[in-house]
Amino acid sequence: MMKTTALALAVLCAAVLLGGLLSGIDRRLTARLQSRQGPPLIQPFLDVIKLMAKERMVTNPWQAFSPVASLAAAAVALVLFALQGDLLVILFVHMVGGVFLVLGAMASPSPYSQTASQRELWQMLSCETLLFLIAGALYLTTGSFRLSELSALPEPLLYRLPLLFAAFFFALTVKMRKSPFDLAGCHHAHQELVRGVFTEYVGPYLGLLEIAHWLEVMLYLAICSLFWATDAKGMILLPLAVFFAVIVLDNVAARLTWRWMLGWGWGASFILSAFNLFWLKG
Amino acid sequence: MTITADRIESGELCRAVAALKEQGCRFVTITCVRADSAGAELLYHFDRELSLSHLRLTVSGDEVPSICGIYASAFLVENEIQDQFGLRFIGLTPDYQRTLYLQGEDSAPPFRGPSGPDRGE
Amino acid sequence: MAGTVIPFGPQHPVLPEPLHLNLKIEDEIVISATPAFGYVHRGLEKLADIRDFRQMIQVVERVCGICSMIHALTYCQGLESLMGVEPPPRARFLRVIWSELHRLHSHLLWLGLFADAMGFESLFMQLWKVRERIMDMNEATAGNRVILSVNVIGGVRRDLDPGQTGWILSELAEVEKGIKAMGRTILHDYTVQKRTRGKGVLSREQALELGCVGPMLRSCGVAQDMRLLGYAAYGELDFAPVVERDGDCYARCRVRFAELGQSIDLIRQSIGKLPAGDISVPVKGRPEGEIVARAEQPRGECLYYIKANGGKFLDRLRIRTPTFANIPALTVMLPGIELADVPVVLLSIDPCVSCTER
Amino acid sequence: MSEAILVVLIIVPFLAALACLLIRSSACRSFIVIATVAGLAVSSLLLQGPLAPDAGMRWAGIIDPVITGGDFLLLAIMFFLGCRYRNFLIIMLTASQLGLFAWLEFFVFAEDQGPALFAADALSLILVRVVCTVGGLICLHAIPYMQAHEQHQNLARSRQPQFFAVLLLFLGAMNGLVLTNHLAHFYFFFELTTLCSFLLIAHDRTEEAVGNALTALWMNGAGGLLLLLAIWGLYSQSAQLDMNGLVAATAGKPAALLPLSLLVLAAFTKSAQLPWQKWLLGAMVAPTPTSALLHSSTMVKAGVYLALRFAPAFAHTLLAQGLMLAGGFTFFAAAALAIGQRNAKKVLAYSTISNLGLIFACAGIGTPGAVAAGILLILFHAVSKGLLFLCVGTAEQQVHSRDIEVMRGLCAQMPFTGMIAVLGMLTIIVPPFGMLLGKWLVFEAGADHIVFYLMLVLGSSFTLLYWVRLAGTLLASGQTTGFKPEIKPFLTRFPLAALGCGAGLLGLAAPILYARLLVPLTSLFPGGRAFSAGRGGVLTTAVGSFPLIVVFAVAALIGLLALSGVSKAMVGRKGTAYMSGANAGLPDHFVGPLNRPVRAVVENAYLAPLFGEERWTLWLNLAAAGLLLFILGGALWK
Amino acid sequence: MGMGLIDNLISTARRRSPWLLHFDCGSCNGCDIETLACLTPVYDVERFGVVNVGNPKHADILLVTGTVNLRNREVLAVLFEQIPEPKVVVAIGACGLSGGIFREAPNVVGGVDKVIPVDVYVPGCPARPEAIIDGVVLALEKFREKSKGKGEGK
Repeated sequence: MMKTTALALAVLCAAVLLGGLLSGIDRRLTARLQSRQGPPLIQPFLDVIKLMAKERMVTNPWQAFSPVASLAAAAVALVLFALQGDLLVILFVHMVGGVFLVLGAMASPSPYSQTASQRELWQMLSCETLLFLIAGALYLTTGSFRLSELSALPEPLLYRLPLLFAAFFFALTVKMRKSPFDLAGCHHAHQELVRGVFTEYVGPYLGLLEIAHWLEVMLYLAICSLFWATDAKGMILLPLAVFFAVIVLDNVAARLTWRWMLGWGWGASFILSAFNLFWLKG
Repeated sequence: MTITADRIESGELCRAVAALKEQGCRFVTITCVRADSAGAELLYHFDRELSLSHLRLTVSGDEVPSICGIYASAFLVENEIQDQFGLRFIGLTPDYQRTLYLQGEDSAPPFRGPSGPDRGE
Repeated sequence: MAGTVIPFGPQHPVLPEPLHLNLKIEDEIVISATPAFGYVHRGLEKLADIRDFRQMIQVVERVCGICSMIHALTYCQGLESLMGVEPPPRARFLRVIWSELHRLHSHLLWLGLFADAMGFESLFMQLWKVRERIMDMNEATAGNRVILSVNVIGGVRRDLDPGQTGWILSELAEVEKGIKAMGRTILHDYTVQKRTRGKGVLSREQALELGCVGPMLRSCGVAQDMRLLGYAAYGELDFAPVVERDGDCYARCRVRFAELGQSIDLIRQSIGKLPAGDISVPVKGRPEGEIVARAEQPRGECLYYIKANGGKFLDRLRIRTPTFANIPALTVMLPGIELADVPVVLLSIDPCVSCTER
Repeated sequence: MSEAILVVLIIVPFLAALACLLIRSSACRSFIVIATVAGLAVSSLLLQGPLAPDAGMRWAGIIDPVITGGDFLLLAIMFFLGCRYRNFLIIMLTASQLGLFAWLEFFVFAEDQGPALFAADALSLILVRVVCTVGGLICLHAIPYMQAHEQHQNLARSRQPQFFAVLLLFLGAMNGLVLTNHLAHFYFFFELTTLCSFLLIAHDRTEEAVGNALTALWMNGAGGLLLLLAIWGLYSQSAQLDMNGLVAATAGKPAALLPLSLLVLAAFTKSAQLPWQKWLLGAMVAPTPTSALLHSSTMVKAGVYLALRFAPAFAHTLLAQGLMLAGGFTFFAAAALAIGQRNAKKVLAYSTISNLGLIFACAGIGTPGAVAAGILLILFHAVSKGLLFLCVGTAEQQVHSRDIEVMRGLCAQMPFTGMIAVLGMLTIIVPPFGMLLGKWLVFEAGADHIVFYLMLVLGSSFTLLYWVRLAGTLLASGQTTGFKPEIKPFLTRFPLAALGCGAGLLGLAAPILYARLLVPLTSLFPGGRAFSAGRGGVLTTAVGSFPLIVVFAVAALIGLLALSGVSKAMVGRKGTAYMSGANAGLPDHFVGPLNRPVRAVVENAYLAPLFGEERWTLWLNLAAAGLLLFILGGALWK
Repeated sequence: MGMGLIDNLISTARRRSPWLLHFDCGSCNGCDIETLACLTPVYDVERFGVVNVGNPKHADILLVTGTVNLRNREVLAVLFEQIPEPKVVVAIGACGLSGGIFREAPNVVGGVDKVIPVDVYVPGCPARPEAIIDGVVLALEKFREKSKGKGEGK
């Protein structure tokens, strides 16, 4: 029990540090791609510390409730992942984060935050379905939803799930709120919904959500590593490669509309994944 | 030097404007100038193939017929003149009721009344 | 069903300037868009009552920072004809150079903001990086990056020496290279096309009826360009208006993008033909009478009505800016598009609220 | 002991119903209802399974003729109703039932049949408790509700006696339905619920109400006919009417598949599965207690009960596959239709249909894990859905609309009801609450079948979407005007609070239920996988595990933490909403054109072209009908 | 000691993570485009952690350009009120300082400080990007003064 708790804490600390750092790398890399120098790598941490020390201000008490729940959900999901738990349970727990993010955003009278929460719902729909299909693929290959079974596979999952992997890339782009799918909120404010679902979260609440976002991205990258779970090197390199690919895509694409995301993006991803599953089953 | 413009009465304004539209003129804008007496003078500018033609209308009272029905794009400039000169355009849609730039009826039209540095303030 | 009502502006990150749109939308499709103005209104024209006709040059330069030089140019040209003054040839060519530099910087600025409106941040950054070269040229030749105070009645105030013209030519080559590099993305990228093609479509007839001017009108297939009037030295230069037919945001983008090349070309021609001589003529007396002056700004036809009575102060100065003429088109283009496209369509008219409201 | 309890559970509601009908004093009626509900709830909790094989046999001599007589009476009443409303379908269906039943009763069924009259396995026990507690709470809630309801109607003579009589009768019928082990008796109770539902739906006597009630009557009449045909078929297979015996006797018999498939189809109509959903959607016109009762604890649960009860008989056949697919399809399709709804009650209705589809699918999968999931889902769904219906009903009486957009900001207007409603919605979509636990079990059990898994994934994502949207809408900062403080009678608040607690905490009991009640079911399903509720409250299946207690504890901790954060936030400066800087003083207004304040409104995106029922119902029904044919065909194939 | 460390950390973070809200309060666009130019590759203020958030609720520094007029005065006040503490206001350009060349125009109220308290004034017509960056840096120093004794934004 003690060991588990210690492991959980260690995983969380590592994930926060790594997640923040990745966010720093993201900003720096984006800046380089835009011919700029960009902020220092620790900038995300400075941002969060600053946010935590800002004034608390809410238009509806739920805005104070939601970030805590959202962050906690991401943290629990990540810990369960580290403990090699049931992928389905991890995904269910992870969903809670999105649910509360939307609830908090809808609680505000601001039309921007509310409109964005509608879009966030479509985004959630897109991401969650694809993740559950990955869980299904995991089951079909290993006969179990437990992550612990994966390392016993003879070859990386990627070989058998190329189409699903492509769909996952789509989901990751949506989740990381990167162009062309930074629809319901993104890291810079230049979009028609201001900062989307984050518009109304002030100071510490935004800070908590920022950390929650780091953790969620870490979880996604961890899920990405499942595609190459047979080899430690692959488990690190594959997520990193995908991460950089997302950032590059962010910088070579305009934002598309949520109708496009739902119709072409998600529709194609879902069909590809389903096809992959049938193929897997043989 | 003055601009050569056809003088018209407010009653025949709409007909004259409609006729210009028939000829394929692009509506450019309306200029409002204070006349020497209490009234104002409206200059309607039209363009065809880079050459301008003008209509001149002298307003004695407060009310002018709107040409929004003929050129819908005139709504902006007519609202502007309502704000600046306190005229009223009859049939204007959408009518901002002197709130296009100003805060409504309680703020006075700035171009009404005498002009010049000694005449202002 | 009531649908959704969103206040779009006055303060909004995609709007560089305060403008308000009362948007009624349903499932993120715009049903109606009612604009509200007055957030940048200053009442500039009224300043003619207390600033004399020469001081007004500085005021009209500040109608709008993006096309300041051309405002002053239109105003000065109006007064010049009113007072019967003919500016020397060198001044006329210099005016073209600065006008076209202005157009370059304005179009690059617009392309950047347009890219940003559709969420293409890196394109925005690259375009503005190129634009900084123009700003440097502005600063080196006119002493200010944004507001180029070079026009006076009867000519210009500053001259270009051969070193400067040579430097401008070499800088322009760099700018041209930068623009070409981005052309592929701007004109052929899938996501950009997805966001601009078929959005905010105006037919040729609609555009004329709504009184559109400048690139708005040219993107609908009308070859209307005030430079064809031949003011300054345009009559002696070789150019043809850029015309597109589709009348959508993509066509507007193409027009403005092509005009970048046209401006560079016009500057090169002007530098090539730049005659020697004075840059201004002395002007005496006071203006009297009334006149309408027009010039082509980056956003289109700009119209000045000047009425003077022979005194120090003008009787009436009226400025009809191109954005003012293009705004009515918004009321037609906005309904029916997606909320996400509102910034794109809104920016496609290249709004300058500061011009519009003065 | 258990016989006495059986009497209380089945007979007392009938007597109480009679009393309600006769005594017109409202105080007396309230007392009768409260006493009956309390008695039922206590007895249902006291009832222990399994019953002795001879439970109730002593009165078999009385029960049998009474029920047979009752059957004829019921069918006669329905026939009369069909004639009165000139509904040809109803006349035809009842007439054929009448004929068939008479023929079966007098010529086919052997007189000396002596099946065990009552049985109470895990399934029956859970359902009885659900009927008595959740159904009971709904009856309590109905007391103040109906008073308010009638105040609007200006009736010359209160129609509450009939209403409560039918309500209690319904509870009795449901108790009988789930406890009886005699298939012919089951048919009686089945038909009784049909009639009760007709009376409840038609209660307001508006044209729409009567029309919808008639739809319900003919559809369920068709279900009754199918059931009767199934009974005939099953009887001809093994010459008995003992339900448990029939299950054992028909298991693995290809010839029994046809009657079994008819049975499943009958269950589908009762549970309003696609393409039979119309009657349940129409039932929404009735006063809310009716909808709550029909949707959560009774009526529709009769169908899934029937399917689950007979699941061992057709486990792992093509019929089961068809059932799984049809259930999965309904789960997905009804969830999709729910997204397009802006009528709160209809969202709840589609959600019910969708969840019942999931339970049917469980019966179709037929592994112990799946069946356990199905039974747990019945329980959790009843509690959560009952709660939500009561909340929406309470809200409807305050805001006088069922439109979700009108309910926007309900939590500000009605903090108690609103918050409980949000809690209820969260219990459906968020772990560690019960519904999600059940869904997790279904995922684990259904992952072998890709098509089903795809439907499951889509369906549960859609479910998440419409619930979050509805919850968020209720939570939104509401209109500032027209604020009335929420003052509700105790009988309104108590059922809400009780169901709220139940929905929140019942999930915790899942491991115990799982270990005590559901594991014994394993033996009925050959080839099932091992599953267990292990140490530390970890639910384990062969393919995964759910650390329930830990997640619950963490969730509770986080909830408290977040609440303390809320209390901190309440102290600080209250912010105004971002309106592009154009705020006009009031929380949701901005300064619009003409300098006038405009209210900023946001409506949810219901995406009618993508999820609208007008557009899709026909196609979805056709697809569902195709799947039903597949079920029938699957039965004929072997 | 521990508290001192945390205070230091917060103070550092504040100075190294200034998020801007830029509001055009009736400017001629000159100062606006120069403010925007600060974000672009040549000036790249993100090097210092500056982000243009475009939303008062996330901002630390309010950059105001232009003369205030009767209509946008209300907007300016609302935006200022919506920024959570600690916050700093920077007025940019001659117009933001005093109304500039427009101060006698009929619909002009005057400088930004007629409506909200201004901490830093950046002169120029228009203010150059370097001057604006300098103004932001000065504003950061104001944070150090403001955080003293104020702690967690009370």
